[in-house]
Amino acid sequence: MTAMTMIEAIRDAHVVAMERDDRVVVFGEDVGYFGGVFRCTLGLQQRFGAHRCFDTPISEAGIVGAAVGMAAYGLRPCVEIQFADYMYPAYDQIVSEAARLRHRSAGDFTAPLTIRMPTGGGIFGGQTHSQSPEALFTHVAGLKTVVVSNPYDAKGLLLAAIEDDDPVIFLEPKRVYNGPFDGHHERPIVPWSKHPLGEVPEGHYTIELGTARVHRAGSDLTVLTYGTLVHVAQAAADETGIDAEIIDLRTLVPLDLDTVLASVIKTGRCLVVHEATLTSGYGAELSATVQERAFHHLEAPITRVCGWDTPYPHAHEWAYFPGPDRVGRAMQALMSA
Amino acid sequence: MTAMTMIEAIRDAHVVAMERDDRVVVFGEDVGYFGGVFRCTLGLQQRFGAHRCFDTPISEAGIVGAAVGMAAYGLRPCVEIQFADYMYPAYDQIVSEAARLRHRSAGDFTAPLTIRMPTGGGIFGGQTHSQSPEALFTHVAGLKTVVVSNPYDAKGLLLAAIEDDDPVIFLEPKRVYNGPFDGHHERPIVPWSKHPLGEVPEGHYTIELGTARVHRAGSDLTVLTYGTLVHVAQAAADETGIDAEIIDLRTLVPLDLDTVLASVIKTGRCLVVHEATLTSGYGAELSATVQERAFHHLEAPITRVCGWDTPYPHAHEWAYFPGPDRVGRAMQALMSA
Amino acid sequence: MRKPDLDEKVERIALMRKQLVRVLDDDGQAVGPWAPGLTPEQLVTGLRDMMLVRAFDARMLRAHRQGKISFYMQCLGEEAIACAQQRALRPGDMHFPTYRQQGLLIASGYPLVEMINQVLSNTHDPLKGRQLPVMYSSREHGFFSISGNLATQYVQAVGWAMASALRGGTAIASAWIGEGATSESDFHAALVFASTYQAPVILNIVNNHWAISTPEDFARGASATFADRGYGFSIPALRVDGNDYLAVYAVSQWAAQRARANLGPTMVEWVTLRVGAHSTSDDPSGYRTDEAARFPLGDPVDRLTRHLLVTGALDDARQQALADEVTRDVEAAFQEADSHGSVKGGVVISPKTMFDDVYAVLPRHLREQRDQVEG
Amino acid sequence: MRKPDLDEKVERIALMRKQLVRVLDDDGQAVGPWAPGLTPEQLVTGLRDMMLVRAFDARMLRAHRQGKISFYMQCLGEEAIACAQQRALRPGDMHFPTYRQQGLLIASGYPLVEMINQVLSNTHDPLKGRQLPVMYSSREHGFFSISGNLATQYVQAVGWAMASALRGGTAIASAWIGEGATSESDFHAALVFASTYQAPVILNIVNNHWAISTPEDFARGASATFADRGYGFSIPALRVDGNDYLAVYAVSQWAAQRARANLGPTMVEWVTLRVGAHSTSDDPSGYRTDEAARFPLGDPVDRLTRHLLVTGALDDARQQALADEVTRDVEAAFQEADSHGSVKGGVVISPKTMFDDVYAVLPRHLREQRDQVEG
Ligand SMILES: Cc1ncc(C[n+]2csc(CCOP(=O)(O)OP(=O)(O)O)c2C)c(N)n1
Ligand SMILES: Cc1ncc(C[n+]2csc(CCOP(=O)(O)OP(=O)(O)O)c2C)c(N)n1
Ligand SMILES: [Mg+2]
Ligand SMILES: [Mg+2]
Repeated sequence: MTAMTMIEAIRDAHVVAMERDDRVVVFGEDVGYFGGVFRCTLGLQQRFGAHRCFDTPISEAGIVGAAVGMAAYGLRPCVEIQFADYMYPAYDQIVSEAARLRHRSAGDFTAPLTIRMPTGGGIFGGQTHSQSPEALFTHVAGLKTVVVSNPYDAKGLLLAAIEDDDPVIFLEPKRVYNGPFDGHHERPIVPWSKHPLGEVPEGHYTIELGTARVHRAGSDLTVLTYGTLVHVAQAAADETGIDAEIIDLRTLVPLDLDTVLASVIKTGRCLVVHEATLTSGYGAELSATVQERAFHHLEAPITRVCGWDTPYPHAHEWAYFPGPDRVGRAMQALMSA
Repeated sequence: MTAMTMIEAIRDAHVVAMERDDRVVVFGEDVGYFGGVFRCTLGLQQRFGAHRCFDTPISEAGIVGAAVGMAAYGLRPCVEIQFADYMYPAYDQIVSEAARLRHRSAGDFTAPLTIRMPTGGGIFGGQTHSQSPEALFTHVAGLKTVVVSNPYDAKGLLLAAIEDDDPVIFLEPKRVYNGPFDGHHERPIVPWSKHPLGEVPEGHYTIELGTARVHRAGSDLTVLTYGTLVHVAQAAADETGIDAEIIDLRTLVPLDLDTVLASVIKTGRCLVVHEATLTSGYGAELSATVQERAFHHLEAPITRVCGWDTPYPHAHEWAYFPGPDRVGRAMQALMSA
Repeated sequence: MRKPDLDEKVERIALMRKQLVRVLDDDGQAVGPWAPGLTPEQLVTGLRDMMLVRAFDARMLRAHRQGKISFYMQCLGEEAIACAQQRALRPGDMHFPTYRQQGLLIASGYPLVEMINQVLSNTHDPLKGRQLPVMYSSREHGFFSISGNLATQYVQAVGWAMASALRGGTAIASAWIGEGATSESDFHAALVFASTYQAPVILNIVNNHWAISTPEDFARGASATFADRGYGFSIPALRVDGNDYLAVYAVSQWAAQRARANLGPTMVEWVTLRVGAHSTSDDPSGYRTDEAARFPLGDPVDRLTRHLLVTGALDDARQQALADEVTRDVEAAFQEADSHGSVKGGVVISPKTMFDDVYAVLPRHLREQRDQVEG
Repeated sequence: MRKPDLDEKVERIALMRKQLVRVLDDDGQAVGPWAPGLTPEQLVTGLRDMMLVRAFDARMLRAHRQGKISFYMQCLGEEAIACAQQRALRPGDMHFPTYRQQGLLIASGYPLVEMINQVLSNTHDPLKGRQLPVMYSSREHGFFSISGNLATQYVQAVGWAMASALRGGTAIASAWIGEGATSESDFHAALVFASTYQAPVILNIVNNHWAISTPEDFARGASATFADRGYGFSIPALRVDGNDYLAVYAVSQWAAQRARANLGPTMVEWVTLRVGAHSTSDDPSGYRTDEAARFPLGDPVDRLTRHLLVTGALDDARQQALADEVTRDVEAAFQEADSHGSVKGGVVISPKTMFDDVYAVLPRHLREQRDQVEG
């Protein structure tokens, strides 16, 4: 075990994957020589050569399109989109191509590729460095969608994603790259080295896609969340004294429905929390699904605490971000509903 | 009043809009000389000239990108994407540009444009001529999303969309272009000329965006739906004898929540029906919202009947399409839940 | 027109993008430095490939008129391009085609009956009824799964070629696009990547002068040719008579040799004409008059036939035998495929199979959905 | 280098895309047919514009070091391009800039204090705190709202120009892009539309040799120049010394005249160097050595100063006065803006305003959300 930031854990996953399987290639904008603007691929080009890790022109469509072709050839590309906000030019290649290739060719061609991208706000990045577009992927059959919240999971899930035979969207909330940010932006950041989930095993291990993690056991209510908001929910629970069971979904599609339902049936109350825009966010799917399957166990309406239906504003970042106060108030409201 | 198909009604709306306002320009692939592959713009170039209605290169990004620039100049572009399945190359321009321009410039620049596209299956079009991507728009703040189900609404809503100061996504389920298709694909198609909603007023009228239409009043349960599925739901109600209140939402964002909630509170049961893929479809948002606001009025879980989470298959079109049998069975199940 | 060395500087090849590479002259003779020197047998094989494609298309159109299939796309008049390039490349190379390159599959020896199974969406359809007719896929025959979304395959081909190069392979990729679809964004991504990484790929542009109802001008803009696009990236670009089997063969071979010799991408604009409608859903009478009759490049099948007759490689009897043979082959394949049902006839494989292959392993939510489907 | 007629055939302009248009020679003299013949006052104004931009950037970087702002992007070394083009175009024309064209706004006389209000996201920010610093917008000053998504503005500019032409207007559009972002798909869409509709637009490519850590080679590929891209669409394309105020002015004027005379689009590759870091979030020491010192094109401010000194339009005293003046102007503007608060200092407008302008009229769901926000 070594204490690692999430950036180091992601880098380490790359190293392990590239050493085990020479079909793994890594590329993206500023990913090669420099090692990525968030330094997640630092040293890979120097270690594995420019034919395994390289820079690309600024063309997200080209990055994913070329990766689809490489994957069809038999490689296992793991590519980086510099910010999730810049994935839109690649959306056609993701939705119409990577997601559908196996199905439309009846297994004749497949697209085992991983598309990593930093998501979420909290760094004063404004509307084009803060988005959480997970719902735009969960609606697309054929994609798996992963959101990580800590170094331990990040390494195990990234290795699982690269080894997976399907295209995996791998979302990295950049606000937790360096520590378990709990939404208290006014306080100094706690580094991962002070957190148990910052302890990362050396070498190879995977976390099965489609398995959630009970981040905090509890009996009052269930919080369904992922990414940065896992830590925010924990702060809200601690601060309100509400005994919340916090489930870190980790994989949104496929969803670990057993873990979700077991918890909601136990607590009878369910709060859904994410940073993305509320309307048609992934929280809507969670709410609809839980309601369909646990209706008679619900003691109160399922509540969503999400980003507002506006672009992510630069100056009003903390009014937009669903922080521990808002989440805590929602917990209290849910307990008295 | 004149009996019109939905194609004729859409064409008529273009004529009225272009006559009233010379800032309205119409373009897209095969839209000019030929009048569109579904003939919705037939005759416009001949009538208004090639500077008002013209063909474009095959570039959806170019079509929408140029339209954003034209709208910023002060025009009112109304553009056609040949099939909704081909909107992905334009998605960045829609999401990052059209939707955000007013907000990011604090009203300095705006993008009043309408983006029309045929949606939905039922014509054996396979996976790239059958999609219903509405949820990919409803998640995006700044867009309005309209889905039409009949000629009368189509004309009034298209005129409202073109006159609207915000970007409007205007979805036209192609299966109801020529008649109120109720999912009984084995029966001959009923033409719009035999349906009251095929009666279209001459000249100018608008239907306010954000207003739903009670397609069929009823007291047993509420069906929330739009587009082709309005007619399918009606068939299912007729055939099961269940007194369903069928709400044709018409505008998904902004949603006519008053009409929706009044109905669900009245009936206590809610069925959500759409053709798009279930997971993270717009039905999830409807279910989550209704559940949040009418929880204590619900006598049974809200049920969704939607397209499966697969690409739209060519040969198994009718096993995929949520037809009157599936909808009817869901109604019956909901009544006995 | 002159034939440049494989490694000739792109600037020296520049002007060729405005001219037209041609081998078969008006008298049916093979002339000039591009004449590929094919044997008479190879040429007869080429002719047979094209005749088979034409007979296949004709039979499918008949099936459409008979109501046996809902949709079809023919390549009438464009047969030489795909047929000759297939023969000029090697097994192991991968084509990334559009819906108008059935010639690639047929000239590769892919079974006609499999193609028709796909077109009928019957119980033997290799794509299990999932795709619109003509959207074939065959890895084994070097034919990448066709997408309904234009141009996406162009950059994928470049990626595939990069992968081959990265792995030290000798296989090359061949990307296909219609002139209309060159306006799409992925065309640009492909050129950027091909130019930057010097990928071993042939960048084919089939200029058949029409994109549904839209003349080629809308995609070409002010340029004189589509080959100009390649030149803007210093990708050697030729413009070739696409109705001349020998020219197509020679230029494809030259481009493939360049790719295999690590000399990078080559762009080729194949000049031809879409003689028929865009698809069976299209009626061109609304936007064009009958140009086919006066098209200067002639009919590729006639032109190769003439060459073979003139050079004595073919006589009337052999020609008739070939014609009978391809008709027979197509008909036999059609009868066999037809016996496996069709979507029009309501005989398809179980709808439960639509849930397969969405993922490598069926996840829970799809299992639950599948359980709700009968059959 | 020769100056072609406005309507000269693109083929005849072709080779100029490989050369470099230049006016200021090494001795500070304006030479050749491109010399724009500006008056001494115009030249001093141009120098002052550039000095103001430079002083502005320097002050903002200082504010960043002081912790007053979270982010900034300078254009050090590239000042001539935006400043000269702004002066060469007319009010009513519309620029579609990137984040590195602050020179356009400053040379247009847009108030510095408004710019700083935006950078501070304070209570007077014209963009109401919604955008990252430097993402200005001013319709009135012909400056289109900057997007964080690269290249989207390029095709929008073409659309705006098409609209102007359709309406019979005389205003033209000017599209801006960095050389790295030319790889993006929207660059292609812009060229296709500009070429097909012959839109009255200037297609600027600012080749400052770097895209964050990536050298220009990755975007350029095998081409000799970025101007080659335009030539692939038969769009006249020039390559110009972007650090030469006179050359920038002359070529911008020429391109604008072509557009206004309905002669269509012009592409210009401006050759320059990004002297500083990509942004305040970037540290170039990880990927490049200090090139600024040995960059052959020199410093645009120095070069114009030298010209003015050599020609006697400026003396040392006037130069010093200008320097004092711009520093004073910037400082005054900064003090004024700073008095209106900043996001770093926690003084911004009401967060409830974030719900405005999502739509023209606030819809119900946003009203409800707004009611949940304090402040
Ligand atoms: C992204 C996308 N946009 C639009 C279409 C609709 N469409 C199908 S074929 C076609 C014309 C293509 O013309 P061209 O590229 O010249 O090929 P050809 O049909 O002539 O072989 C169009 C517009 C599509 N399939 N995909
Ligand atoms: C679509 C998109 N992809 C990636 C980025 C991230 N990004 C911002 S600036 C930049 C480099 C741009 O380089 P260039 O176009 O040369 O402009 P310069 O910074 O040199 O002025 C990148 C990759 C972005 N903003 N948008
Ligand atoms: Mg064509
Ligand atoms: Mg640059």
